[in-house]
Amino acid sequence: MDLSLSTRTVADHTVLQVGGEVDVYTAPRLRERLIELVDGGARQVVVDLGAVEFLDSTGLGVLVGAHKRLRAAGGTLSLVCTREPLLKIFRITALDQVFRLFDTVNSAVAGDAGAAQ
Amino acid sequence: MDLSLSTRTVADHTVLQVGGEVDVYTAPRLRERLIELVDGGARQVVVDLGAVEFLDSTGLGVLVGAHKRLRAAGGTLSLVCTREPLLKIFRITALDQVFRLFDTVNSAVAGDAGAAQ
Amino acid sequence: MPTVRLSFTPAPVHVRTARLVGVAVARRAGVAEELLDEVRQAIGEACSRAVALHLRYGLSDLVLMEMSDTPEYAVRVTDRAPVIEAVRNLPDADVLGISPDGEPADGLSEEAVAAGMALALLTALVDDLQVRPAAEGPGTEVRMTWPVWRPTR
Amino acid sequence: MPTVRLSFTPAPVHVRTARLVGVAVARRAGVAEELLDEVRQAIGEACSRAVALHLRYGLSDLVLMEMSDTPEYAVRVTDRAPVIEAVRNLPDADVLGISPDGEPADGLSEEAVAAGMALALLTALVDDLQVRPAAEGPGTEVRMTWPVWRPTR
Ligand SMILES: Nc1ncnc2c1ncn2[C@@H]1O[C@H](COP(=O)(O)OP(=O)(O)O)[C@@H](O)[C@H]1O
Ligand SMILES: Nc1ncnc2c1ncn2[C@@H]1O[C@H](COP(=O)(O)OP(=O)(O)O)[C@@H](O)[C@H]1O
Repeated sequence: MDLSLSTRTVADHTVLQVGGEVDVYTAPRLRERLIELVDGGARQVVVDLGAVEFLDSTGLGVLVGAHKRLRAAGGTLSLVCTREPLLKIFRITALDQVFRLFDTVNSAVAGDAGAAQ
Repeated sequence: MDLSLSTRTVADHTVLQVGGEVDVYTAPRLRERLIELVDGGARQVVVDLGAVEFLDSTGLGVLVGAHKRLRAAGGTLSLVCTREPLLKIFRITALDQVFRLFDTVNSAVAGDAGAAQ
Repeated sequence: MPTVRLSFTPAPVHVRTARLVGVAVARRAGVAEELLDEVRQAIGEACSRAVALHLRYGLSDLVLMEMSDTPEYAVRVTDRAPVIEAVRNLPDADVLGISPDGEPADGLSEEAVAAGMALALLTALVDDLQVRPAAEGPGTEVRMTWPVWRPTR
Repeated sequence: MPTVRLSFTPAPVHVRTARLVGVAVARRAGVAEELLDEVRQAIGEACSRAVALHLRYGLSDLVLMEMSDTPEYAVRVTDRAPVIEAVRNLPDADVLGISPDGEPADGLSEEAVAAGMALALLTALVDDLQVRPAAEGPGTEVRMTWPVWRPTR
């Protein structure tokens, strides 16, 4: 239920695996971690939301912020997300047009045509 | 989480298996069922609390009521209970001295020396 | 000032909500995991006692549960029933209704047995239990505290 | 009169308690299981919006969430922030901050983006949403309802 964050490297991508509830209480920790990654030089970032149980607008704001930060630095942010309730939130907020959404970490890393949307 | 009740017969005993939370909200249903059983002629009654997640004083009151009702009718009430948090509640309220507590339905039916206390 | 305050109509179903809230706030306040079963039980007993009193007196007033998490986890449950009842219900051997031969006294109703058990459980489970007249108006408040563990960060 | 009322200090951690309570009361009121995710999300958005407003204005007043279950499940979240803010935050394309090429407007802070998303989610998830000045004093109330299913017994 609480936030879990773990980072690994796959090919030239930094994969941040997120679990639990990303909400007004935990979003600051997600923001911090994403800023650390970009400050540390990560440019191809994949955020794996596969284990996220709840995501609120504060969490969406943090993801949008990371997207902008990476774009400004010449990088990209990709999201991995398959759970229908989460996809619905991206659709409602039109963020499915902003983010590159993938079914799996591998397809996100490959940047291939396997996008969920 | 809600109350579940199911009845079966083992040898000459009526076994009532109780699951979920027995509290001020659900205890009336447990009372009703126990009265039905006694009214229906059951005299050797075993209440299996193995799947009970929570038991409050209202539930204890219902069990004491059933115990008295059965005693008055010449029957017995036995309880099956192994979970430590529940046993603690019986100890605190001194009801471990009132009820016949057993580890398993079989030992309760046998009425043997396998009592938990 | 309480951190979280829950008021509910005196219906048994809402005692479940009170237990849920009381344990969630306790966990977030830093009460040790192994104490949470006792917190759940004690809050359940205090709230079902308050609901039972309101129902007995036909009071539709809300039951109030207040939680604060500094310096320790404190829960206060306030009912609006005449105070005499609360005092009469203070735990003693009679109310517990267990006779010397280990049998529940025959004259007691299930409700009276349950009320005795509730207070036996409260006094046993809560180290720091206070029962006293409510600060304002009729009613009784049951106050309980548990230690919290604060990570040093 | 509300069935259950929850008040909490304007801290992010308590929004989790509010979601928990809101969903538990909804379930017990008879809201369909498949609507509970939406109830959780909408209550979370309404409460985190209220907490954010209190924090921005330095208000220590409690945020109030009231739930009633007759004739339908109704939730009202009341904040105490100046009303002008609430009105400015009503959803429109600008606040949502998505430009025609599908990129979030550059000038917007994360907080502003989140506020826009919160209102987009509320309007999309709640069929019957009302946002209006609080009945008394400063502040805004967000009112949401969901149908309940009552077993015929
Ligand atoms: N149960 C609680 N009730 C009230 N405040 C809490 C509770 N748990 C944590 N806090 C406070 O919330 C703030 C943020 O908590 P923290 O664990 O630092 O989260 P983060 O790492 O996201 O900043 C801290 O000031 C902390 O003391
Ligand atoms: N979520 C709820 N909020 C308020 N009252 C409820 C709720 N759920 C059930 N009730 C009411 O509580 C009473 C008891 O519920 P019921 O399902 O009949 O339990 P029981 O079978 O134990 O009597 C009924 O009047 C019912 O309408």
